[in-house]
Amino acid sequence: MRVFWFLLFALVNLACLGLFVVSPWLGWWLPKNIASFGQDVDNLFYLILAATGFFFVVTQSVLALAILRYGERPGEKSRYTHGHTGLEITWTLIPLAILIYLGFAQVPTWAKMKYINVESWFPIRYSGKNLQQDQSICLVARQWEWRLRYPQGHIPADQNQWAENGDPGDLHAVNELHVWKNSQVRLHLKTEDVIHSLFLPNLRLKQDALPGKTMPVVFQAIEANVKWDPVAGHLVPLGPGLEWEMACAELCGGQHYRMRGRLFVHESKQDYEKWFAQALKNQRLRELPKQVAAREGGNR
Amino acid sequence: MSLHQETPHSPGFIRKYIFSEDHKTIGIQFLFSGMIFFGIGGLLAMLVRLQLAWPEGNIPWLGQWYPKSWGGRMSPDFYNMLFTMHATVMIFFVIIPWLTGAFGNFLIPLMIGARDMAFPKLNMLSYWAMIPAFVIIVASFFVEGGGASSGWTSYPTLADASLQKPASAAKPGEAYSVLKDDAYNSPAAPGAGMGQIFWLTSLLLVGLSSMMGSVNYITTILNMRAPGMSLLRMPLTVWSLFITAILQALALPVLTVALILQLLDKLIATTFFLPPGGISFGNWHTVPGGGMPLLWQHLFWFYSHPAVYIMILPAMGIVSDVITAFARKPLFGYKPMVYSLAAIAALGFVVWGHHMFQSGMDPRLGTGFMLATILIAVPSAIKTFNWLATLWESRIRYTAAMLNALAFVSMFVIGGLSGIFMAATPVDAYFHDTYFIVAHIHYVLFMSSIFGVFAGVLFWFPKMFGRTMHEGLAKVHFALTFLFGNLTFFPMHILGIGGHPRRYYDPTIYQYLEHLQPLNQFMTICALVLGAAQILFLVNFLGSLVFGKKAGINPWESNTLEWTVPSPPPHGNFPEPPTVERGPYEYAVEGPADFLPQAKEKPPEAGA
Amino acid sequence: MDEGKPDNQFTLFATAGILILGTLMLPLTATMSPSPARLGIISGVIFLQVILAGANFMHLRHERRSLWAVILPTFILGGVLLFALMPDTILEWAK
Amino acid sequence: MTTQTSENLNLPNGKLAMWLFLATEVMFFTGLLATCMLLREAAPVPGPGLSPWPAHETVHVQPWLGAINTVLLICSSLCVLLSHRALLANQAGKARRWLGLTLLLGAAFLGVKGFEYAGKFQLGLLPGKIGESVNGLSPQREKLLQENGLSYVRDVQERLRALTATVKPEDLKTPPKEIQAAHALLQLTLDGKDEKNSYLRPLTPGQLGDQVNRLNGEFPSLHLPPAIPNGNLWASCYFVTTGIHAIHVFAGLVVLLVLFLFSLGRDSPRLAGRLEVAGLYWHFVDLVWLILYPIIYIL
Repeated sequence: MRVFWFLLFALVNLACLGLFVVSPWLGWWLPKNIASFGQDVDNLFYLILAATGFFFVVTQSVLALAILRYGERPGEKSRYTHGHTGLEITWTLIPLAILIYLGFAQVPTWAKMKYINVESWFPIRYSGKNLQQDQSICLVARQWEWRLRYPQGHIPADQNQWAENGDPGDLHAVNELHVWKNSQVRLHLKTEDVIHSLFLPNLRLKQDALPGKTMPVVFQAIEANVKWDPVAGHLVPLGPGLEWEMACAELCGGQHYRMRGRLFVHESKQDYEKWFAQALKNQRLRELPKQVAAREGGNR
Repeated sequence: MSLHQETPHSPGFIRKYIFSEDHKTIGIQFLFSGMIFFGIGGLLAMLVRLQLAWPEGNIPWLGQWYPKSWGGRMSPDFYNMLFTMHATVMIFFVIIPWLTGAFGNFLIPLMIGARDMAFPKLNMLSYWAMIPAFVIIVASFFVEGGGASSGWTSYPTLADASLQKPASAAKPGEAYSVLKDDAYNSPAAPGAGMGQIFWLTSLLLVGLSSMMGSVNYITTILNMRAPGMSLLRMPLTVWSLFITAILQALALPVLTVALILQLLDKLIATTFFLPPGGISFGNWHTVPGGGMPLLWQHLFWFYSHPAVYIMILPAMGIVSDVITAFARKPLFGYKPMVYSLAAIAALGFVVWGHHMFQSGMDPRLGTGFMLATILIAVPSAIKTFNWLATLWESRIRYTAAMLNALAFVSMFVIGGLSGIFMAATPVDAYFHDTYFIVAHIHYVLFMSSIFGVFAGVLFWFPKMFGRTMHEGLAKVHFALTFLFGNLTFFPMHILGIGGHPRRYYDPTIYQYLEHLQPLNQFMTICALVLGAAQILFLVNFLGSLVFGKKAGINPWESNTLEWTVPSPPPHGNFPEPPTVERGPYEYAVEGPADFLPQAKEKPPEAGA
Repeated sequence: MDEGKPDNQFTLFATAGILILGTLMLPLTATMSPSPARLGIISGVIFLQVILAGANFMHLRHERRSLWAVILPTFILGGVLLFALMPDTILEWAK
Repeated sequence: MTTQTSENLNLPNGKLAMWLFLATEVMFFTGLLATCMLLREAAPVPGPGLSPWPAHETVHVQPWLGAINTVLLICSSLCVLLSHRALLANQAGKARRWLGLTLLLGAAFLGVKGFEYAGKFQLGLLPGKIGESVNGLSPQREKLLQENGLSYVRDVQERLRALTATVKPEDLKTPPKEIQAAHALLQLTLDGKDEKNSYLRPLTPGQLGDQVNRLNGEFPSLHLPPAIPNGNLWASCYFVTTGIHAIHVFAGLVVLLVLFLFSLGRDSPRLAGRLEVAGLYWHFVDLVWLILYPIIYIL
């Protein structure tokens, strides 16, 4: 039975390890990264994966080997020992060093993602960063959709004021987030009802929207997936499988799973502007009958 | 007070088995009620898995049971209720009652050589406070709107919003405008109405029970130890339960505050978790609030993070005792083990923010919480290395209890290591609320804690009932659980890496998740087998109560004090207080027997 | 019980102290407008009162030192909780 | 009480357990008070120059009531202490008298509390029921709160109508000043449809709130429902903190009452131990009040 238990422990853990090895080849892996800080995030992931993978292999092998080698034998006793101070210190200090390194390695990327600037490493100090900004978008989550508002001219004069009240000339959209390649985007993330969480897997981005607050979200997409077709007058995908999605990651009620949005990264600012003009025109056409009706309806 | 228990103590059936003040009976009561809820929680999990694997399919025989209006498939709100209640039941009604309620009650007095708990009546009350909690949580499935469906974390404002009439809409004579027919329905979700109120009430009662239990445990351990049983001679099980009790005593009140505030928000329209501008669901608006939704998360995790350790530390203690007993070797590094338990507990208090990295919490705070969290891996690593070192050069007896304990070590490694991904703030931005965290929590709470529980039950079953469980059946159960547990939960890591969000009713509507669906189906099939395998344990447990082989006083040749009294121990445990002479892990010693019990041997047998 | 002899003089002194401090707060509200200084004074008064009440009524003056092991962690944890809640409530990163 | 060995703490079980329970209570009240204080600090400023937290006069908080309660509780604590000391000195009758006095003082504390609560209920100063529309909100927010604001307007209108209705039509030329003011304000709230003498642009709820608060200051006898920025949050904090404390006081009273009844029966050293433990709890409740009183009544 000893060998059976060894095999059970060894093979199951080997299978676990194997799954991590084969998954990338089967496509069960991180979705394509298109964020400027995405590579950093992925690298940190691989760094932790390497460290944890090493300790996984070491500990599980020792355990499996112990199961195999140290079965009960008649007339033999275990080694009588209560511990070893040197060993204890070693296996305290080595993980400690590795973990502290892992911890501090995260700090710059985190600062980059959350729109803060690291001033010094120890003690860690941050300061608000004056972001070079190309685009400002207001994203209001509600049960169960994403409502987006794009300002004319890409950046409003007073961002907070605009995020709160909006302008009459804003372009409204539902579930469709449009940015252009390499533009520094700042989202003003809000919610009307419950907590939602903006999750863009390709951008390695997640941020909860808190009721009563406006969360700043910054990102830069470094790859495009649509271009403007001037002949047809609409967007066309740049290739198959380049559908980038937007999900809600915080339980927000019954249809939580259906808060599916899409991310369109235009090839260039010009493309984006063409799309913007077209969309704004369509919006005005849609709104016109409503405005007329409102005017003729008289006092309220 | 005479210490000799000469008077025959024969209370009636009710006093002996139902309103018992005996710590052993209370422990067994916790064990049994936990088992019932383990069944309920498991069934809920099976339904969750079925939905995930075939989100659009009509599952033939299941479909007929659903209401007609659902059209033969589960409704999304019902699905939300399933995973909410699965987590709630498993955490608050299975693992915590099992680990602290069952093992804590049964083992603490026996292992420290006390006649009973410090406060037997309080102990009885701590179980009887659970009974209304059980009733209420079960009843909540059947109230209007169904059980709570806001996740076991119950974040406002999803859980918090209730249908209150706007301020001053009440007519002058009307005391409470909220007390209307539709008052408790929530605009956010059906389950966030009455179901949520039941949920909150039930958890308040669980908290009350845990508070009484923990005060009792700490007092007992500090004050009732047998002569010679110094703190550093206590078995690790007692140490871990001691530290768990401290965690509970200090963290639980904060959860109680949060629960009370949310309950009041729902009942009398206070506005603690409602943002200043109020919120609106379509045409329906709340009153202006002034509170903060984020505050709930802080208060909740201030308890619920330490609660994660409450749910694993006792298992660590149990496993340490089981491993030493069957490895026939002293525990490697007793003091480091104790100190690392304490370190985990102490650090556990200052890391709750790692659940909130993406919640809108100040990201500067996030860095602090990240560093503290990552440090927790150090004592966890120390524990793992010490277990491995204990096994090294030992002589292992492959009993079912030992195998479960070994599985604990193996699985705790996986659960611990995967935690580091979530502790790292940037990586967590991707992994937060994906299946990676689901994998992590199941490796820690199911694959570790439950294996610890199995090990403990197998190990102390003889002491509890005077019979041993069937070894063969237990081993088959172990092999199946270990294999299919891994097959079920390990692929969840891969789902998480693929970006599969948790709590999704139907992931297939996302293109980037479509190719992961086969994995989901594979996991569901394994989960069904895993669930079925637990029936073996139940059969073994119940069967062994009646047909099990009779066990002697010390069937495992173990050292600790509980193995010096008859199985099951009589009322009052020890005929006279034992005197403790040495630490609990004196195995592989010189002499004919390879173990040296803690207690001083009684004079008559001294010559033997 | 190993507490010291009941000390009636200290008891009366402590009670009177708490009562005087408590009533002193009334004119304080009437005269001072809200300011950090007032907050400081009030916190100081609370602190003094709590110390007096703890030392006298709850016998902490006579009690064994080991009891502090029970109480001290709660103070530390309470401080941690308060400190960690502050950035989100008062400092407001998002603005 | 079994303290068995020298390894153990030299504290009786009951006392140790009570201290542990008090440790959980410290955490409980820390969480509760921290929540309320931080929410108060974080409360949004309703307008330029306005205080985010309602003034004592606005919400009818009377510091002197709190002061009376402080005195009552401190004295009751003293009584428990003296009762315990009398028991230790084997003066059962004296102990009983002190204990009885404690009960009376505690009950008086609850009485004062009840008086305060009754006032709040009368004035409708209850969570979720306070008009809270104020100027300084963005139009978006104002719109969001429209329903709530309008119901506040209705409330004020109702009260104004009731006030002006008491005046007979022939007296309308020379009514008291406050009725004139009320009548004028009523007109300002009406839109063109209801009445003849009205404005086409009625006051927004926020503006009305300002007017009401001004009028209340000028003529306190009008008793118009005031607009209180963050009033609901204030009411939530007030009732939860003082309410939970009052429940603790009540529980303490029950325990002391049981001990009092015990003391009528027989006198034993066990009673002294129990009274000490119960006293610890009572002193703790007292101590919480010492912190609560400044937070609610002074700050």
